[in-house]
Amino acid sequence: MSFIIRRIMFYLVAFLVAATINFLLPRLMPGNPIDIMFASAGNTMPPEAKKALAETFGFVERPLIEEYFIYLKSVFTWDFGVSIKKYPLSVMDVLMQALPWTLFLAGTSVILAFCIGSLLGIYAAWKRGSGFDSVISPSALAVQSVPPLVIGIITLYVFGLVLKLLPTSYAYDPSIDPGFTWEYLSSVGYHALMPIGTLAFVSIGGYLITMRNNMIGQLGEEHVVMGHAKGLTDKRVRYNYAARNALLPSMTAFALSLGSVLGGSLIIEIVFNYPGLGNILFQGIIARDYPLIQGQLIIMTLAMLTANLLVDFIYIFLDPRLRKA
Amino acid sequence: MIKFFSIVMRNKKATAGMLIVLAYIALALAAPLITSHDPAKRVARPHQAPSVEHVMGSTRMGRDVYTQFVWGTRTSLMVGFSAGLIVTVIGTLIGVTAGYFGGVIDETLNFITNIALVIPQLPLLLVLAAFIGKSDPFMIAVIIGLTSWAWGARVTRSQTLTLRRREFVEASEQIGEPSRRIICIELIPNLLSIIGFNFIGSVVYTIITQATLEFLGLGDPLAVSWGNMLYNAQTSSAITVGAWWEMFAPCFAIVTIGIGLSLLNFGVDEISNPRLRTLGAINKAVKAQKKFDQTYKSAKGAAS
Amino acid sequence: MTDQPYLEVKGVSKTYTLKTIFSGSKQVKALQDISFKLGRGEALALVGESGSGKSTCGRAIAGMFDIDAGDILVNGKSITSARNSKEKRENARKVQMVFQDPFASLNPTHTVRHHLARPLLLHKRVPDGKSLEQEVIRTLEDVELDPSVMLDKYPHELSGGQRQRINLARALAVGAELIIADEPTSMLDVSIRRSILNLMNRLKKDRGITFLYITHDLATAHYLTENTAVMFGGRIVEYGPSDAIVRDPQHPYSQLLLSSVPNAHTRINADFEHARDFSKFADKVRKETAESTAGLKEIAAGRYVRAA
Amino acid sequence: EDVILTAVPHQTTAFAEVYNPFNQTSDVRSVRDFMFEQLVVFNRMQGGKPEYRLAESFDYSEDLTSVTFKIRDGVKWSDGETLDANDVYFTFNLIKEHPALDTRAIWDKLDSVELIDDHHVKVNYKEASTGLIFDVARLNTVPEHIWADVEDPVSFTNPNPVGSGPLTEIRRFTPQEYVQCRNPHYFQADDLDIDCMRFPQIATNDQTLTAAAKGELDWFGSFLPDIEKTYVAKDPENHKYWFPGGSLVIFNLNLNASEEGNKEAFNDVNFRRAFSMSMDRQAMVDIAGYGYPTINKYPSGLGRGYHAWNNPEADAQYGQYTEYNVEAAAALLDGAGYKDVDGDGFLDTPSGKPIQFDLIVPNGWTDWVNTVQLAVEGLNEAGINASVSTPEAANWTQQLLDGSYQAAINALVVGVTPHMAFDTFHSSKAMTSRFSVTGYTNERLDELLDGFFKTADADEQREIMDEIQMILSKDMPHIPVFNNPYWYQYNTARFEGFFSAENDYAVPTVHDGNPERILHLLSIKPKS
Amino acid sequence: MTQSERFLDVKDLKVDYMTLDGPFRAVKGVDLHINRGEVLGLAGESGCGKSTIAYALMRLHRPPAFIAGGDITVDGEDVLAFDEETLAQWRWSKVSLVFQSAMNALNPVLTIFEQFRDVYHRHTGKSTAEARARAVELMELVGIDPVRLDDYPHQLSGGMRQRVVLANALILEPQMIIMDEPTTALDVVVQREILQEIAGLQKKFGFSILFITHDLALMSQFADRIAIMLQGEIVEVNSAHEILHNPQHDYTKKLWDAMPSFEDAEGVA
Ligand SMILES: Nc1ncnc2c1ncn2[C@@H]1O[C@H](COP(=O)(O)OP(=O)(O)OP(=O)(O)O)[C@@H](O)[C@H]1O
Ligand SMILES: Nc1ncnc2c1ncn2[C@@H]1O[C@H](COP(=O)(O)OP(=O)(O)OP(=O)(O)O)[C@@H](O)[C@H]1O
Ligand SMILES: [Mg+2]
Ligand SMILES: [Mg+2]
Repeated sequence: MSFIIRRIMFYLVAFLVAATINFLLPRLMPGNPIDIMFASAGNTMPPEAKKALAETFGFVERPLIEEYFIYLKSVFTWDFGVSIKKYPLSVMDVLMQALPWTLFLAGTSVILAFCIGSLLGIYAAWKRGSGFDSVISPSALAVQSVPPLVIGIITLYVFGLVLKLLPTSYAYDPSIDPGFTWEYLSSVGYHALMPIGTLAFVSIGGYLITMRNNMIGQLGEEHVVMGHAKGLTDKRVRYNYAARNALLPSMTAFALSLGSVLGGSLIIEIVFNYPGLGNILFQGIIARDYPLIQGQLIIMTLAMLTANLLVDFIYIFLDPRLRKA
Repeated sequence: MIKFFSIVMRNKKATAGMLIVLAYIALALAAPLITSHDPAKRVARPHQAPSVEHVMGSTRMGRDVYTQFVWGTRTSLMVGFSAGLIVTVIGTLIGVTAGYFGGVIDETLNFITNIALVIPQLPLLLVLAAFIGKSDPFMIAVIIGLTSWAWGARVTRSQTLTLRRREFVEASEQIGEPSRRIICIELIPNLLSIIGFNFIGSVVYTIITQATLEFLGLGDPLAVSWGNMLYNAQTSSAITVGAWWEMFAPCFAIVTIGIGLSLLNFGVDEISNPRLRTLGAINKAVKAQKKFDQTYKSAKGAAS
Repeated sequence: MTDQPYLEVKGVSKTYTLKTIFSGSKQVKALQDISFKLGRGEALALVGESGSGKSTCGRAIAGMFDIDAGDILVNGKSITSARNSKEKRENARKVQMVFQDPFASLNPTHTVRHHLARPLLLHKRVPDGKSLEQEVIRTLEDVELDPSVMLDKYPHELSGGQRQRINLARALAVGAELIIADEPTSMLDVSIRRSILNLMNRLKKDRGITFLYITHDLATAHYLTENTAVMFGGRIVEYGPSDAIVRDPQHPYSQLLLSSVPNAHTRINADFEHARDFSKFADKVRKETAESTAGLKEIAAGRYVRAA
Repeated sequence: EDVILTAVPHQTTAFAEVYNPFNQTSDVRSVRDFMFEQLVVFNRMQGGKPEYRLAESFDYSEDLTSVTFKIRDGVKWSDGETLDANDVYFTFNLIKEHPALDTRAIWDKLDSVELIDDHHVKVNYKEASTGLIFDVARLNTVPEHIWADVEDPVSFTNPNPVGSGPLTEIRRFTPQEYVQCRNPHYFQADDLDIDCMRFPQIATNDQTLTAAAKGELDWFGSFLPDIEKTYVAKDPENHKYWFPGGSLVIFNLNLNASEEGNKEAFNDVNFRRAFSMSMDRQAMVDIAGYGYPTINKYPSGLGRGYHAWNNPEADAQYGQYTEYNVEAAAALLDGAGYKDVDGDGFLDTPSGKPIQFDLIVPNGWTDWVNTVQLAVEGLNEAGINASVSTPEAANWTQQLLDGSYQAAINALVVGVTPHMAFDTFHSSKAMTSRFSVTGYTNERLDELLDGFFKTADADEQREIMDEIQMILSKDMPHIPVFNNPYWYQYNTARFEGFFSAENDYAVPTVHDGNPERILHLLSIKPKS
Repeated sequence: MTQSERFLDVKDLKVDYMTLDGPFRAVKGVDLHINRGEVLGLAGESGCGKSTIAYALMRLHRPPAFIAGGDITVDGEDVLAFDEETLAQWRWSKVSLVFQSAMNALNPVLTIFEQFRDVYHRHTGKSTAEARARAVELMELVGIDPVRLDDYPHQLSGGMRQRVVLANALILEPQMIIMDEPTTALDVVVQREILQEIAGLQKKFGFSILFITHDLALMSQFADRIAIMLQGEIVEVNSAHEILHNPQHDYTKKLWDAMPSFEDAEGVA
């Protein structure tokens, strides 16, 4: 079996397994979504109406296996049913509304973090042992071990509430109509500044450290010394000889975090009231919106798998050794 | 143990990290001795600023922040270390087994690991924590432990694979050592730094994640923990009403323990990874070379 | 040669399948129909170009993987015939491997004592703890190391030569009767190579240990072994008494190999054209040897050559 | 220049367009009342005074088994069509056909609806009631000429809403904000001084506070910590709030508790009284509730909002049991034979069984969790072995409903009269909803509760209510602690005419579920 | 021998490695010279400091190594006095280096041609087409089909890679090539092929070679003069013939002794 076929098999099975876990999770846990829906509202909804509603949401008593197949079918037809929280909107509608924001927010910040972190890492390794290195590397580490939550709260407080420099909420100024106008786009950028900054900030450290360590490894390699011996400029040796090779392991981390992008910004979205998937998921969890949670986990898993696929291809692209056996 | 400390002391970062971690461990152990209040009881007026009586002030509910901070250390360390232990044990077991036996066992375990890696972690944790309901700190530790081993397993596996190709493993097989012994006696000691790395990393991750879950209100609100301190500070809008100390204490705690553990890890990595080990020497050598170049040039300049 | 050879390799083949990214799989024929015999207390050298399957052959005999075809008999018994784990262990005991890299073959986290005590314990060659200690000391003395300073040292505290001696000692501790030495000196400093070779030679002569000596170096092969097999591309191209092969190689590849061994007394030919010619010639020999499928032919008593 | 009022009736992470007034979960919470009006609003602050909306009046039949609504003349839908009794009739039948739309389950108690003529609809009850009208009149009438063609009214999103309320036109809609503007054909246009309402998306209390402190919100209701400091102080002239008492917070002791000792204790009125006396209600209000709730020391749980109904006799006889007094509680228990038999430091029942229970409170309902913690402090002090347990809200509901809980904090929805809250003790209601889970029944009480709406005579009702209060005060089947606040804050920088403690005309909240908010909207005027 | 004939002149070179316990002197004051067109062999056992010298000559030593003293003169120029840019320009155009293992000396992610081109660009500034022409010329010179230029290193065999490195070292026609165990990883047949190639090229272009190996036999086949190194010091320098036939230092004798030759045979006839 060739590598590609094996990988594809892996992705398929992984997807199925994830989908199955997804299916079982809510069913194994206590709590009925319809009850939750009205529990906090203090609403006096009678059992009849609840039952009628339950049927609308597809909560019909059926044998588990039958339900499983219906579920599988829905997964493969991209029909996750109706959201409970956002009824009567379909899960897909709800998710698609939030998806672009999360992609934008988390995607931008991951890419930013990766670029900045890697560049700093390359430089720290190049100047290893120097003042720059011995300040930046432990700091990177420190930043990496601070929860995004704390940084989020602090930035929100400092820049949003005390200095009042940046908006503390929304993806854009609500009074502006979305469209391809400068006003709208700049507002989107302005509102994304703080969440993106925070998200990028917390993950720079990881990339920096990985890159630095890989790079230090590479710098000891003979082809790098040969690059120097050939009289190439430092820049060329640094990037084309050392960093290019050191990048490979970092790429894995990068692609994997691209994969977890859809869930990774959850905390930040909540803190900054950003209308992304994470926020939706959290609300969904609180409201026991099973269809929504399931749809979302599936999409996240899929993103993760796609990212893995991406890693495979990036590797093949960046490392000629893998192109042919 | 003594050896470990002496290794750690060789590296400034590791030493700093070690000191922080030890300080927290001491705090956790001495909690009953160094606090005089009940962390879960009202002992002051709401939102009292730090004073002699309440060195870190009081919470909105009138609890002593300092006492909560100290007792929270217990919870956080307990959660962190137990989850770290679970993660490390599972990860090491799976990683070593897969790496050592290879073949179908490896394919199977590796497959499971890869699946565990692609299932989004934080969301899964959130869902589990929410669904399990009353998620006291220990429960959270178990959930995190059971869902976060994959990364460690993968790293351990790849390291085992490298080790497995080392001839001393083959030599042990040759003399007829049983697999169990090869794994425990020959392989594991060589994996200690990776295992340690995995353990400390998991502890940091767990402490952060637990705090996050609790902050989101998915923990047990009765537990005295840093995450709940954050949560309570958040629900009482402590910062907005000017009671910064209620928010500051847990933030400070989480950040410093995180930094402490990471520094320790970083330092241990520098020590155990030969490529990183010599960084101090490198810096000195660079300086020495610069000095030589200068004297050389000035000597030549003077000569010509 | 005694009547019953200690080791008999009969038509052994091994093919590795490499998995590739895009296309299907690729097959490497590491061993093709290898046969030879080796008497007790004798030594056989496996020489040949890099990648010709020497190590694979050694590992096959050490039972480190299953062969695709053929049979390997140790002391007249097939190594695959073991029915239970006890027999298997007994088989494994008799054949031990000493690896090329003396550092990598010792566990950096354990002392010399551990490395020697384990095999002794495993094969129950000691009745109690005290005699274990004595046995460990004896083994160390066998390889000419001073037990009083060696026992509690870690591998990184030893020199390359000392490490390689420990490796040999371990094989002895197990009770090996056949030692497969895969380039045991190639990682050692030149000045200590000789002493390891001498040690092996003594073990062979005094203890009757059988050696399969895998090497690049024809001179050391000649020094240590009675017989030499020249390998190319997974096959034996020539087999016979070491001396005869060194003095009068028959197969073109053997000739090429021998003519390439650096000789301090002849200056290298610095003629550019000559270099090109040699290269062309070497390519030709390699190509022809690779393409040929002929079997071994006995051309003199105990001398076999494959038709070119 | 339009007059735009900014309000936050609901916290959400994103708006999605749903203008179906029967939808209970939509994030667009300005559909009911503002887009679709009700027949009659009963003003709770005015003792249930009817405020006629789409109906101009209603009349009971002699035997109180049917009521006839006269629909206001000249009301038009926002598309210019006439609204008349046909639409009302249509709507009643619509929710009959689709029980999922009948969110107040009125068709359980209705027999039929008759269309008398274009202006009259007659609703026939299954049995006599003067209370059912509170639910029936809340019907949000929808236009027949539109809804008759809707295939599935349950999942209908009503994308182009045609309504009867003051604000029917959606001028702008984004997930982060929408603006709902004037109905060109509004029947009460003269009283409406607001052109549009703007609804910004806000997800948390914190964000509400941020926006409110900046003065961006005119009418909202949210828990704001230390409101004087965080909100009022930002603009003391204009930033104001008023927290009238709302739903009744109580402790439920399960009279059918599975643990023998607990059951014995809970069924002993002395124990319940001691429990009540261990409640530091003031601390609960001040600390757990930031001073916002209204303390409830009525032994019957009546609450200050219904003080007009109060029976002073009940206070005089049983008032002592709602005073915080741990020593008295301990003494009471001691006198009733509660002793620490097993030496665990806590009291056991007179028959020697251990008392030990968790007070369950939904996780995340912070003020309640804190309340329960305070309750436990008092109980422990009185020698009662109680502790806190915080299951998920769903689990909490579940435990209440299946009776597996021992003791719980709970809240009772209050209605136009105190009857609604007290009616949870009606034996027919036992264990049917999470509000009626104590397991206490009393035949006399049933009679009284039934009789209350069988009469339209105020004096008679008053008498009934007096006796109800006496029974509940004496037996104390639940332990009231405070009334949750109605969350209501406002900003007078741009508008005036807000309801307030001085101008307490009606329940002032902007939240969906408060029918009186229409009255409030009509009274708000831009500042001149 | 006149001064001008000396292409490379090293005086009292000291190279230290900084360790955590302070500096460790790996090269302890070495004096060495190579004449124009001469092959100097440097032999000695593993760890005696051969590579350290090789790197130091081109100032390629990297921390923790540092030059602690001495003089290096190449073609009359003081190498230790160069500034960074001059040094970079000087490297490869005057002196190039063939590494211990060609396997690792080529950048795995660049094609063979790209590795020719970047050095050619850097030093001559000439166009890609010219670089191509030069690369083709060199590939032919070392006997590899120029179509392999667009391959990646891993697609070539070990011997081919070693030749590519050699070709690379020749690209700027340097006057000296330092070869640090250029054939250690190869089998004897390939080793001989490469060595003859080098010898041929050296004869053709007349550059000097510093040839490092621990194989004395190999060295005496090829070097004009041989220096024997022991623990950071040069213990004996002499013509190849003298070293072979008349070794002076004990250590040199021991080295010869350590190599069994065919004459040593004790095997059974
Ligand atoms: N585990 C393996 N998987 C796939 N191919 C292998 C494996 N081991 C060896 N080979 C291949 O089998 C062939 C013979 O390898 P072997 O190691 O036996 O050669 P060798 O003669 O010992 O070479 P050297 O002198 O370099 O040690 C080579 O082409 C090698 O690439
Ligand atoms: N990075 C380093 N840090 C400390 N010491 C080093 C370092 N690199 C080399 N050394 C020491 O410097 C000495 C000389 O090393 P060098 O690599 O020059 O030896 P060599 O003669 O080239 O050996 P080989 O034949 O194995 O290549 C050795 O003793 C070695 O231990
Ligand atoms: Mg080999
Ligand atoms: Mg070297």
